[in-house]
Amino acid sequence: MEISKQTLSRLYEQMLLIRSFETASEREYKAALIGGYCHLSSGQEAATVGSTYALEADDRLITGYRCHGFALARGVPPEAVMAELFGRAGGCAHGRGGSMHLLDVGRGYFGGWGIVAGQLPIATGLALALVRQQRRQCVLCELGDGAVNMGAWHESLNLASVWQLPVVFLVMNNEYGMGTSVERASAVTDLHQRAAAYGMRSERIDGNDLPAVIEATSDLTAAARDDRTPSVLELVTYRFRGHSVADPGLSYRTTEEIAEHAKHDPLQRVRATLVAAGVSEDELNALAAEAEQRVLAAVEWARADAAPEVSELAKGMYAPGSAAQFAGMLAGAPFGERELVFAGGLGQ
Amino acid sequence: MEISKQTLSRLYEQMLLIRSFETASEREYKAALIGGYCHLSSGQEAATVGSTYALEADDRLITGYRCHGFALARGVPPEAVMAELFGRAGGCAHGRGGSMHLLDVGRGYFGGWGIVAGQLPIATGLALALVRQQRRQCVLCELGDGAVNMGAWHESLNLASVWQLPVVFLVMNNEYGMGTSVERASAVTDLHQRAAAYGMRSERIDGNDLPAVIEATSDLTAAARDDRTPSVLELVTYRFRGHSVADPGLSYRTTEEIAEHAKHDPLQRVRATLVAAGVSEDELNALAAEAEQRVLAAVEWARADAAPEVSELAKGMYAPGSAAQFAGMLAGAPFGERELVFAGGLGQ
Amino acid sequence: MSTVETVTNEPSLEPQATEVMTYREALRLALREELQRDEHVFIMGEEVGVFEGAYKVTAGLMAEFGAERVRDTPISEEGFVGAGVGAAMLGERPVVEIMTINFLLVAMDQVVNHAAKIGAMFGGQVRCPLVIRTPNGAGNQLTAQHSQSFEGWFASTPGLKVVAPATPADAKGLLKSAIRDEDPVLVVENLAIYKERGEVPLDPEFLTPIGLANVARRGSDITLVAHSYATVRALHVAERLARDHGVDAEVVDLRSLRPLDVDTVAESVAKTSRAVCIEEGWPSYGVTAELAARIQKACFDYLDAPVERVGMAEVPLPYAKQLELAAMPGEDRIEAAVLATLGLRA
Amino acid sequence: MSTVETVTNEPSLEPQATEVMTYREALRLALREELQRDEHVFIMGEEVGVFEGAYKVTAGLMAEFGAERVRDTPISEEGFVGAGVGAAMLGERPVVEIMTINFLLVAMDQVVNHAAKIGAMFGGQVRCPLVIRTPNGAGNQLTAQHSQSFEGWFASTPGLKVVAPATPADAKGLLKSAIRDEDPVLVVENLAIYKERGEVPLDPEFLTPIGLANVARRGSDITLVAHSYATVRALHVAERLARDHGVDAEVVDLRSLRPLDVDTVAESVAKTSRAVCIEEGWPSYGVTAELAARIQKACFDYLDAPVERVGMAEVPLPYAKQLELAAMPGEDRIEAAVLATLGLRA
Ligand SMILES: Cc1ncc(C[n+]2csc(CCOP(=O)(O)OP(=O)(O)O)c2C)c(N)n1
Ligand SMILES: Cc1ncc(C[n+]2csc(CCOP(=O)(O)OP(=O)(O)O)c2C)c(N)n1
Ligand SMILES: [Mg+2]
Ligand SMILES: [Mg+2]
Repeated sequence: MEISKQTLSRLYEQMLLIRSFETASEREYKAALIGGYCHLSSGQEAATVGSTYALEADDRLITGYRCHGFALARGVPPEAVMAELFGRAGGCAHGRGGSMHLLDVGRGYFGGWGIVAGQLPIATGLALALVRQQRRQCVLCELGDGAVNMGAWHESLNLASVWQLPVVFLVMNNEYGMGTSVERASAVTDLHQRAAAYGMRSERIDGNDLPAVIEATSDLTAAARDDRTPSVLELVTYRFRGHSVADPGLSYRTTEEIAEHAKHDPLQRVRATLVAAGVSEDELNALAAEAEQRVLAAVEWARADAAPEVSELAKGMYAPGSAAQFAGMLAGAPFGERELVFAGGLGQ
Repeated sequence: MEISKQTLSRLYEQMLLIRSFETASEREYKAALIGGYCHLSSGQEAATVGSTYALEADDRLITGYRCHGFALARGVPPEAVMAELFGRAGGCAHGRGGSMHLLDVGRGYFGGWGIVAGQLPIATGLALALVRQQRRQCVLCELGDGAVNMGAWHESLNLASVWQLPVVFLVMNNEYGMGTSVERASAVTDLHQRAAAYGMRSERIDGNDLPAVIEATSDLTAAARDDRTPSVLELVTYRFRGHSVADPGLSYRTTEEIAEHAKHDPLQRVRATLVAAGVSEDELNALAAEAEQRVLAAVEWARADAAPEVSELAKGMYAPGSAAQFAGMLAGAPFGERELVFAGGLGQ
Repeated sequence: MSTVETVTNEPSLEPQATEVMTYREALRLALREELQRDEHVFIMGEEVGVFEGAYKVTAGLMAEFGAERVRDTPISEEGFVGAGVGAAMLGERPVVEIMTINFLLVAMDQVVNHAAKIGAMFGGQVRCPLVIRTPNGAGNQLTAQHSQSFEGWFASTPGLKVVAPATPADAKGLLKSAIRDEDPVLVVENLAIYKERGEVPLDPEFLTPIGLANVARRGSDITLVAHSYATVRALHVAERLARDHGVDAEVVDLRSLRPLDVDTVAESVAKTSRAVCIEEGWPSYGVTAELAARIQKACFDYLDAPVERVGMAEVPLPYAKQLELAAMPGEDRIEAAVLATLGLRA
Repeated sequence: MSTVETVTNEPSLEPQATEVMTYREALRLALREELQRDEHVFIMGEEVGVFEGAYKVTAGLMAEFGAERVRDTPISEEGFVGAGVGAAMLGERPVVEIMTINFLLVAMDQVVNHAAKIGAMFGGQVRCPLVIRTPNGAGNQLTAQHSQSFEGWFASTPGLKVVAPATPADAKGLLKSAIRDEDPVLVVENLAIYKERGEVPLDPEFLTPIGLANVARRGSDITLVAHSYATVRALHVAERLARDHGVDAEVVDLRSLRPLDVDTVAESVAKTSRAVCIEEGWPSYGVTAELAARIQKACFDYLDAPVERVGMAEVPLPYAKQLELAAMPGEDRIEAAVLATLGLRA
């Protein structure tokens, strides 16, 4: 696919932003400013940015827990993402979700989810709602190579196919689910082939080839929008870091393997293309520096942002109109309802 | 496959027995001597008898809830099956299981199960145990065409393939899961093709063709035993009665459709083969009368058999050695432990 | 008396008009009214359309509203409950039928780890107005895998709401409230009540509020607390107690398990000083455990006897009829518990 | 002090010999001893082999026993829990690891509708000696989908047994008892206790009996009832109470939730006349509900105050550290509940 220099340059900026963001996340996690599980996507930038680029503004995106990159690619400000990782009130999930549960409904991003494959049935439901509402839009649903072995994969793909739902299942095949390689987990290792069991269109491509990712995603999302054709797109990529920041990522793969993959760093590939297209090294270095600045600013913003109020512990749990329903729980109610649902939680 | 006249005749007897048994079950259900759900397999006799015939004595069989036929084909005495349907102490599950939960461990029949596809993961576990115990045996796991859309199907087939487990998944495709036709439920209607998603061997054949069923099952069970090759065998058949006795079976299919299928009644087909092989109509009629007598005797036996003692309500729930573990539950314990686990339940 | 199928929602209806119908018909009426009222409402589940529902609750609705609004699904509870979650997040109002509560176990993760989390986990930025309807209960020799009552598990999950109507009127009123609620609501129906009859308001705006228990029978000697079919049993037992023992029992029908209306329960027990809690499921770690815990706390100074509990015998339900009967929380067992709590003999 | 890896099962071992090790090491020791003792024992789960366990409980075991006995699985909890059920039915002794209890929801049907039913549903003709090990708990900002404690649901299921060790010694003793038990047993571990240290008997025949609570601290003023990590909290609070308020609290560590040793709890409360029940999960319809219900029944004439409960705030657990801390049943909240139950002020 022919991608203009301008576009390529803009996507390169996004990739740089993600790489810098992940590097900063790891640093801040180790400094204990970020907690919980923290799954980085360094190495997967081309797949992330390219697939998200193919979406229209009103398309919906839903992902698993390795989602910083997708949120950033979808345009969520790095401040809002970093603030979420810091557990701040200004985080894109108001400090409730953390690294795994980013969200930006306004940008059509329906969340990061933490149960492997749990987002797949939900994705079919989003697609079903689009159909019911007669919108010409589609859903892009990210999942990992490990997730394809969950029952939810099977039920969701069958439903999407039987009902002809506009959803593209994007398998980020980074070769491992935690420490388990695809060969040890899946009977058929060309994962996209499983789509045939549902008569579903599918493709497998090099996920580190940015133009190829854009082209394939554009094709499949267009088919979803125009003909309600669901599909599977397998992007073969690699994660440079461990499964999460807590995992050194070395017990199940060799340093040689990682080094070999680092040679094909998707950032370097795009950079080479831009150089070939006449962009100067200086300009490119400036972009990298800018991305880093952007992330540093986001870290500063997050650091300065307020912590959520403890009085709002139950914020959002039930819809505001629910307070009356809980009136009867006062007598003898343990901590939960009495102090939380009433003292501020529901009202906000 | 060449089946001897003797064998064919014996299998025909089994098919007659099953048909008579199901007819009697329906009658006794309507007379309120059988309760609960009662799923008949009339029309599926060739598939049932042929696949079970291909098993060796030490192979293991596990099925869903439509299991009268499989129990009988595996040699469970009709008395024990009918007594189970009558909820008698002499039933093959001691009156605890009823129609859906027949069992005969001695004959390698590991149960009738009622949650759609719930038996599939268990089947892989039986096969895994065979492997761990270095037995050259296999597991035959029956399921319906509706069951192939459950997540458990996917997880089980992938596991069986990744671990090379000796299990044959026998899909009884009787065209409907309750009132839902295969076309409305499954994106790919040649269900066996889904096996390809796991690199698994598979076949689809006419399940009403007794010799073909025996041949295919023999091939696949042999591959399972000898090479630990798991597989899927889809037997296309039809159920003449409703989903269960409570369902007239007419709201989702026409009487014409049923009549058309009745023309290809597997019993008639085998009978025709036997006639062609020189067996006289009189002999065949005698076999049918015998089967009916056999079932009538089973009904009488079941009717006369004792009801389980209420004092043994909790029989088998926990292993006999467990009584001491429950000693502390006496004080303040509700009905459950105090009256049941102790008063007879555990000891038996 | 006309059947429910003939009900029309003409504005001329008296707001007080009622009709005697079954619990099943009341549920159908609620579904029909809500399908008519709001085009975002749709039904999804196994056999809800062509087959007209395994228990016929949705009979006639596909014919009336079409296969898009009354949507048959493959056997894939996890898949279509999750599809309900996703559709609800985009503003639809899915009403998912699970054939019986036993099958909700395969969809547990979508209900508890997903639907229940959406409000809080994303800081209130997106809601999940999903309804799941499903019957609990036993009594038809359906055996161990098909005779369970898991509603307490869902009631223990913050983020969910759980209602369990015991009468046709509440079946209509609570299902309608659930469909209009902004949060995920589990509506627990019951196999044995489907055929029970009662007066049902015909007003399409008739709603039973979520979170409000109902004093189904006034009395002064003892309080019976129950939900779902156990309420029906409790009311029968109350009549027997009045007739045979001169005991005047109050019956509180919880109607809602989360939120739980402890106030109404406590007020009753403060008056009667004695309570027996009844449920269809196993009492250990069950609904009646929570009730006893709340009552002993709220009414500590009023109780003249420990709170008693009656439920299913703690066994996987056996098939044989006598065994099943012995295991179920029948009226004799309830009556015996009441008399014991009152210090009377049977 | 040697590490657990150096322990050998030589017959020369003093039966009384103990060693200080972590809860995690004690579990590993139990697994190792049982793998050595019985060739039918095998381990199965995600990342238990090459990765050495998400929480490193199985570290070193694949190297020692091979990939057949310490078997990595695809991410398919329903599939491999079910495989454990089937293998157990044929006489194997599978020990299935579920990475955390949150993921057991996708395998719920295999545990509750299958494993739990086998004994009774087939009249005792086949058994299912399956062990499922999994940690519950919160406290590491793992957020709403990863911070839960569902053990009460399993404890409410007839046919299952549920144990929840709070100390390294019981971690060893209960896991070994579970593996040797003929019935399906859920062993609830806890993320926060994995690193706690304690004396562990080295005798390979050391077993903690299932169904027996332990009085972890003797006291006379009030009884704290807990299991799993809540026991650790309760013991800390008991020390604070003694130091700061002169209150002498007894702590009963349940160890087993099904069977539940009500006798030991009741005996303690009959002595102290007051009880506070503590759990890591949500109290509504939770473990402490059952405890309060049992205690009020068993000790009605002894109680000087209502049984109090402390648990997780009833919200899907939020990520931000202060919110998480506020939600958890911390020592301050437990202490406050104890003082209130005693009629004292903090
Ligand atoms: C149902 C479930 N089981 C287990 C886990 C624990 N877990 C979290 S991520 C993960 C690996 C997933 O691998 P993959 O799908 O390849 O995604 P990746 O991490 O490579 O992006 C596992 C096992 C979980 N979150 N949910
Ligand atoms: C998980 C689950 N969902 C729903 C049901 C209710 N149910 C029982 S049988 C059945 C249809 C199964 O059809 P199929 O697999 O084709 O088997 P058949 O009845 O045709 O033999 C359904 C939906 C169930 N038992 N388990
Ligand atoms: Mg991966
Ligand atoms: Mg079928």
